[in-house]
Amino acid sequence: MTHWLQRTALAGLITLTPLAALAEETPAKGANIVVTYKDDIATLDPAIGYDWQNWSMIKSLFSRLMEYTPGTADLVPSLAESFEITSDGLAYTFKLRKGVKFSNGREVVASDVKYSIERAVNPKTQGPGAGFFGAIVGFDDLSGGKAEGLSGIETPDDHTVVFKLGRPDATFLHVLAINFASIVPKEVVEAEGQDFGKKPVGSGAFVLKDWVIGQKLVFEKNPNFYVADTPKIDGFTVEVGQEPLVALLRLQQGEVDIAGDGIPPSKFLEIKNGPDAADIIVDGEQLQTGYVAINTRVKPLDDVKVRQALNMAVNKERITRIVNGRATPANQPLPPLMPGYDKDFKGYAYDIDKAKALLAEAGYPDGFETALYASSTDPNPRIAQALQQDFAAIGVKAEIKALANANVIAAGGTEGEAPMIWSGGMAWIADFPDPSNFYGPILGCAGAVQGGWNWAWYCNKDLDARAIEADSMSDPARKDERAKLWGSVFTDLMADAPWIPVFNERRVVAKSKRMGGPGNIYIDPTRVINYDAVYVKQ
Amino acid sequence: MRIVHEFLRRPTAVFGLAVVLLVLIGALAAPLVAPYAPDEQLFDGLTLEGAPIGPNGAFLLGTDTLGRDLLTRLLFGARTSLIIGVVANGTAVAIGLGVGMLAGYLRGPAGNALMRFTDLMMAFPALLLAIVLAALFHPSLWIVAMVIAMVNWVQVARIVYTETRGLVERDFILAERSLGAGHGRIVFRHILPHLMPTAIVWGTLGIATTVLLEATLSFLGVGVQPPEPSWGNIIFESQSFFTSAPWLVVFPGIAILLTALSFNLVGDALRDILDPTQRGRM
Amino acid sequence: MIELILRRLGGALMILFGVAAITFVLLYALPADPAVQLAGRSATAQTVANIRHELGLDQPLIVQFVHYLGNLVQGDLGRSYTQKTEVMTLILARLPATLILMVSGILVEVAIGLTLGTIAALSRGGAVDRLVMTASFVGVSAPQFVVALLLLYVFAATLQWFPMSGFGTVSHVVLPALTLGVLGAGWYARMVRSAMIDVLNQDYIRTARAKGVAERTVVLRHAVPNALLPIVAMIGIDIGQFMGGVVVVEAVYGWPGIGQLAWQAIQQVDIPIIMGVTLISSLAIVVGNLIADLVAPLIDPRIRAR
Amino acid sequence: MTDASGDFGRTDAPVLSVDGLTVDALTERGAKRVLDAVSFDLGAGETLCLAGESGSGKSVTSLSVMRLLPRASLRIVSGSIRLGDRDLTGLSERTMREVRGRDVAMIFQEPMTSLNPVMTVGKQLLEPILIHQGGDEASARAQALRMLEAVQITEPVRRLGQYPHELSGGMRQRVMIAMALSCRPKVLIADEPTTALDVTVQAQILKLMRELKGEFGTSIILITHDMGVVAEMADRVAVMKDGRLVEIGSAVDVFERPAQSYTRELIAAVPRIGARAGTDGPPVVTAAAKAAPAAEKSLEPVLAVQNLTVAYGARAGLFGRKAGQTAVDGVSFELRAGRTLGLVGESGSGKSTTGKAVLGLIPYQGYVAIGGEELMDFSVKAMRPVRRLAQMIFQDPYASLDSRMTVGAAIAEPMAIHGIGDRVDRADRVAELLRRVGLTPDVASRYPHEFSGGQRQRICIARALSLKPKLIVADESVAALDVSVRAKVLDLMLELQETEGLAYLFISHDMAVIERMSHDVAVMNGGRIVEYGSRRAVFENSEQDYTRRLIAAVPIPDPTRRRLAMAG
Repeated sequence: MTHWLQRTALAGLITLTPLAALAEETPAKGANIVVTYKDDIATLDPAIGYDWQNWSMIKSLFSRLMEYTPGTADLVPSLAESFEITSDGLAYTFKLRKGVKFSNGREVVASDVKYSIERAVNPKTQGPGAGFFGAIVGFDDLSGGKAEGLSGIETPDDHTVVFKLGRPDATFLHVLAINFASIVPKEVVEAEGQDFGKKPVGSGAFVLKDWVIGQKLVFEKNPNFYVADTPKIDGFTVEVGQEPLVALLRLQQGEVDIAGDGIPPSKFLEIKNGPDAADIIVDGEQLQTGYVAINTRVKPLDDVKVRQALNMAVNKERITRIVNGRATPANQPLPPLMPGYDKDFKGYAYDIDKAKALLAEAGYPDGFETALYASSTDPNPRIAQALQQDFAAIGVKAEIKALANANVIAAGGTEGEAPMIWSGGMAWIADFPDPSNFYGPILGCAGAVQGGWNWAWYCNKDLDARAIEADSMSDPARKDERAKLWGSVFTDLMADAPWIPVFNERRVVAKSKRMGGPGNIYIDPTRVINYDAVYVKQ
Repeated sequence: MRIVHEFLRRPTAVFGLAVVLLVLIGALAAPLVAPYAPDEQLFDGLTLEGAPIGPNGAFLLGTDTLGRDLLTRLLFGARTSLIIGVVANGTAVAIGLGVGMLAGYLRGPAGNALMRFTDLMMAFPALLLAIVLAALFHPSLWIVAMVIAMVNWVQVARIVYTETRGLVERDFILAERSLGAGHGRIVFRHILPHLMPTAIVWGTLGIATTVLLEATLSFLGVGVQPPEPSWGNIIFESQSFFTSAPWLVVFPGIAILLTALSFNLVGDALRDILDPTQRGRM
Repeated sequence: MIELILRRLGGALMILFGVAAITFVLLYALPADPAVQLAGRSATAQTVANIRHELGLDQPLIVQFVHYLGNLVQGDLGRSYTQKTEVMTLILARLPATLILMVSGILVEVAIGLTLGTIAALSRGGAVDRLVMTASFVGVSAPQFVVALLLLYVFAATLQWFPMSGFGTVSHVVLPALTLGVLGAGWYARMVRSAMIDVLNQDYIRTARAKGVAERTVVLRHAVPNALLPIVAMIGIDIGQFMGGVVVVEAVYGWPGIGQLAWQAIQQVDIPIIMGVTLISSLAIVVGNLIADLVAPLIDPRIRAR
Repeated sequence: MTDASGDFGRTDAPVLSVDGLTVDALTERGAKRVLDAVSFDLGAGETLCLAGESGSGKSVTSLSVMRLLPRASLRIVSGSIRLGDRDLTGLSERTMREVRGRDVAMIFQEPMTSLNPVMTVGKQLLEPILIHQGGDEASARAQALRMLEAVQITEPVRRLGQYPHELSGGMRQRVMIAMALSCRPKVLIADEPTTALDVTVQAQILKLMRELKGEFGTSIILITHDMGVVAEMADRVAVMKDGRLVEIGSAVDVFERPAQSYTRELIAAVPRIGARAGTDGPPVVTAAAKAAPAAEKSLEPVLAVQNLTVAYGARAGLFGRKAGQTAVDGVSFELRAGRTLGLVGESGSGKSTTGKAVLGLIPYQGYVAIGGEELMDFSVKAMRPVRRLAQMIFQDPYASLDSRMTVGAAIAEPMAIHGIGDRVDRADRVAELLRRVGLTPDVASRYPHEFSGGQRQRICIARALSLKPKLIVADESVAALDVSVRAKVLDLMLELQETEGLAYLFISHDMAVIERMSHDVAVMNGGRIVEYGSRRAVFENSEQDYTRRLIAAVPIPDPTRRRLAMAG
């Protein structure tokens, strides 16, 4: 048996070398910062939390076997000291770091890893992330209620965990880095039951000190965190119920350090053109694509020519203007930062005449009536109206249905219900930086089911086969080959035009002037805000 | 004639009526007088950075965040407000009149059951109920109107109930009964005409409440849906702009205020003139 | 008296049951399946089905309702779908803020309304009366969200007299309470005016004047206590109006009360929270009316006798 | 008018002197005179009665003296009101306040509403004492107590802590008097002080006022429409009509030698108790009936009532069934065609309830038969044939007409309900009925508010007659009318009885009216009939103390026969 062995004693990475350009900045000691959000923080239970507010907080409360280098999409071992993968890609063996303790003082051992993953999969947990672990042997039994645990996870000793997979999964290391794979202490979870999400206990960089419901959450540094010099602040307070606009005004007055909801459209230009812009604004790309899903099973959208015509009808430049230029027009599902993105792909150019011609060819010279669903939170209704006007230019009358997210999601997951959906507000931000995460649930056949997220109800068996092939290339050496294969899946599917990729939204965060560090720790591609890495300038 | 005369003697009522007529004409003539199409996203309606443009020669009241002419949208929004005001409130008054009159006339277990039901509806926080209802059914103009009617009839029912109870106790109803008049005759020939002033007054005053409620629902995003313009959803779409583009909040806000105020003034004057219990007072 | 209270309590319970039943039927007629949203975008159909099962959403409606009522009797409002926390905990945590807001709002409107209404009644038919009455209509006709935004813009953003948002100090409550109170003050002014006019026309006021009682004493000692009765009844009803206004005001001012909670829950279709907030609001209304019923005899000895 | 004021010789200077008092009402169409140059003097210790029908200006006069006219609508334009050497019309509000309650005090018609319902009796009594005499609360309290004793209230100490609603009407009026006299005013103005009270209570209050007048040396201006009260109380009488004082003089002079025809009519119209003594039945008014006295037409009663019981407020409560109050308790009587049964009693005696019950307008227990048919159930349909036989006339004619219906439609309404005749027939019948009750047919298109009270009651009678009923229940049908109008309506009713052979169940609290109208009388008290017999027997040889007291309490419009004075 030949083992492909990867020893990763990447001490350098774990101690987080500051980027050279900012080397002269020294983090101030003992700093506490204030972060604001409009909505309540839902839960801090890592098996359940799945929105962009609590995502980064959970990241910082818990540790996982794998982690990303701050500000990048580079995977590194974290709670694991090292790991081995068999050449067939079906078994992963992790050696745990010794002496890591939960905030209640108990050491983290291998059985905690097994328990945590099983808990994420167990239907009783009602966790949304169960599906990520589908490759592990025994998954179907556990999620179907036929077993209590995952037979594919073994713990030969307290510091060794072995995962057995039923099929090769090139994304498995990413899966172990997402929140759902966070390690939780069994005894605390069982004691707290469903309240664990309000009283979380983990082994991450921070500890939750206090939670005043509807007002604030207080996080404090974990003094025993196993990564040296991390975190760089003594704590942070998350204030909720803050209107973005108000938060921003307070930020300008120095009362707030990070406005979590970003900069509201109305304030954006004022701040961008203001004198403090460079100090306050962090603007960067994220793994996001805003698209219109065109339901391939609803007449007349089932005609590929119609879908192509709609693609050509959208004036993406104008829509990016409506969001004040905080996005880049897109032509394919994958965002530019994602491995596999095809720079040379041109997609459908804005061409009304050609769109009309295609419509006529399809038998709709005078257009038709249809509906466009969208989230009811700003700016999505406005974008939907811009799209509506674009469609109207080629004779397609789309009625706008701006609904609460839940209702849009429900409509999208019901066959034949929503002809078109603008994804904004529920947009696809990658769980982890791998193209496969952009395919299965939202474009693959598996997602085109009742309650699924493939709102285009697009199912192409050939592409599905190629996707499986690509995901089986778990050998890191074939990384580039795999990316290329994935890229072709996405560009090829554009021939069927199940989506109108509209733009890749950039994330714009406002931070107070005293906050230091590179921009990408405020718009971390895997964390949103990387609380472990941010610091206050001295 | 007396009504017209007394009405015209009140400056506030005349002012109210004038504004109501103005809004009505604006709404009816919107396609003729509006400078642009209501949902036309004008290319020069946004700055190059995508910001709305303040009031100027081309756009008298400025543009909104999609580059549409605000004046045009306000004019078309008046249609929404008036349609909802009249339809929703009309329905509410009709339901309230029916339930209140029936409960007040029947009394006994049936009347009690009806009033317990209105009590129940009273115990719902009205706006919250409207929000829930509007969020449940995909909101559209008519759904919003019906939601508002569902919420607003209760008040009318209570007032009509009290009044009917009073009427039933009055001697002339007793006289009718002693003459052998049937229920239908008493209710429709004798009670209903006496409730008409109340119905007219609420038909007017209620429009003010309805316009406000519609605006509030739209402001919360569960009312009339874009691109259909409504004064509430114009503010909803641009509320975060109120520091950088205050005209987007101020002008629709004034429109709502003036319209609601005017219906209130007209309704109040009508109440003074029509309500016999108030008549003796001054 | 005790019988009256018991009867009122019984009625209140019936009303709450009705509210629970109606809300339940409404909410479960919802087109949105909360399980789908909870399961998130990467979920498999199996995960969705599991979540549905765990939430009990796959049971018949009536079973769910009976179950819900059973829990309700024990003070259990269920758990939030999204926050996984007991709804009771969430509401209790936010209730004080809403109560503070409501009490200050009621104080504002009663204070303004009582003063203006009395002044208008005393100068009845005169210029002051007409001015006050027109002003009260402006107050009544002003959309709360516009008033809120304008107050925020003028007094917080521009003049910076008050904080823009938040909770904790007295200065935080000023603008939200004003916003809530302005609308009510208009109604109160009108109510107080007509009640005062009614009372001032009563024989006993003439009696007092015939005794040589000074006008100030006539108004304050003889008229106001009698005019207060309809006002007390109105405060009870008012709580219902307030529960609605609270949603708007809390949204604009970032006030951490149950209005905000309800609004978030509605957007996330978090049914247990919506149910809980609706029930609590109805409870507040019912209790408000109950208090009004119980306070009335303190003011009016005639009711005490009954 | 000037000669009317000063010709009555008096020895001492008047306490109050009103001269040329003129008051305008401010209406939308300009000023309207409501009081026109009224002049009179009030001597020390004198009782001056201001008499007159509604709208004559009595109350405006008294409010002018108090300077309590509603400022926005009524204004004194000229004249003076001299109290001693001060002209009240020229005083500032502040000075006037000192006069009110101390020099001039006032009591009002409605003792129910004239006391502040949310203040204790004691507090209200203390108020004028503290305002005008100062001193501490204890001494004021002592004085208040003395005043309550003076007005002969039982348990005066307890009363101080009670609220007005806990007292009876008579007690409240005593409290009012105590309050008014507490500062020993020179003048007491009593505006219809006994109108709202039962006749026996009225007698007590009038007696009290007479006694206190002497004790406190107060002059009284008594305002009343009741000539009986005038005769009982007045030293001098001033008769008012349409805002003018038409006659003033000593009580005996005015009653025995009225100078004005109006005064004569007024006195003549007052039914006097005992006027029908020695006769059976009411006077005959039509020529035909005079010629041929009515024979007993039938022995079959039009209305037979046995053991009628009505309970109010009974309902199933949370804590078991609650017994209601019994308003009518086991009442039995019968009434034959062409005859009148007078149902008399004080307020709360159950007489009105009885009237409504016999027409099936409220639920009852017991036996009621109209035209020999027992009323079995109360459904509209089952009752309809009975409705044709029996009709009702109410106390307030305005309230019993639908204000939104023309009087023609109102009179035609019963025919429409019972499907009698077509449009033209009904119009003819309406015209005939209007003529029958003394109105012209052209008024059919007008609305009730365009008529006077008497005319409205005629319209109600016309409506009741439209179905040619056998029985009419008249519930206080003339109580709301002025005396002169009242007499005419009563005459109309008598006339109709003679020509149509109607049977009346005539319900009234007014013994004199009952005496005039009835063949038989049933006296009710506490829901029971305490005495039942022919009018003559009941009025002349009553077996019951209660009835005798009722009769004795009725003031007689003849100053020479002041029984109250004798009683006092």
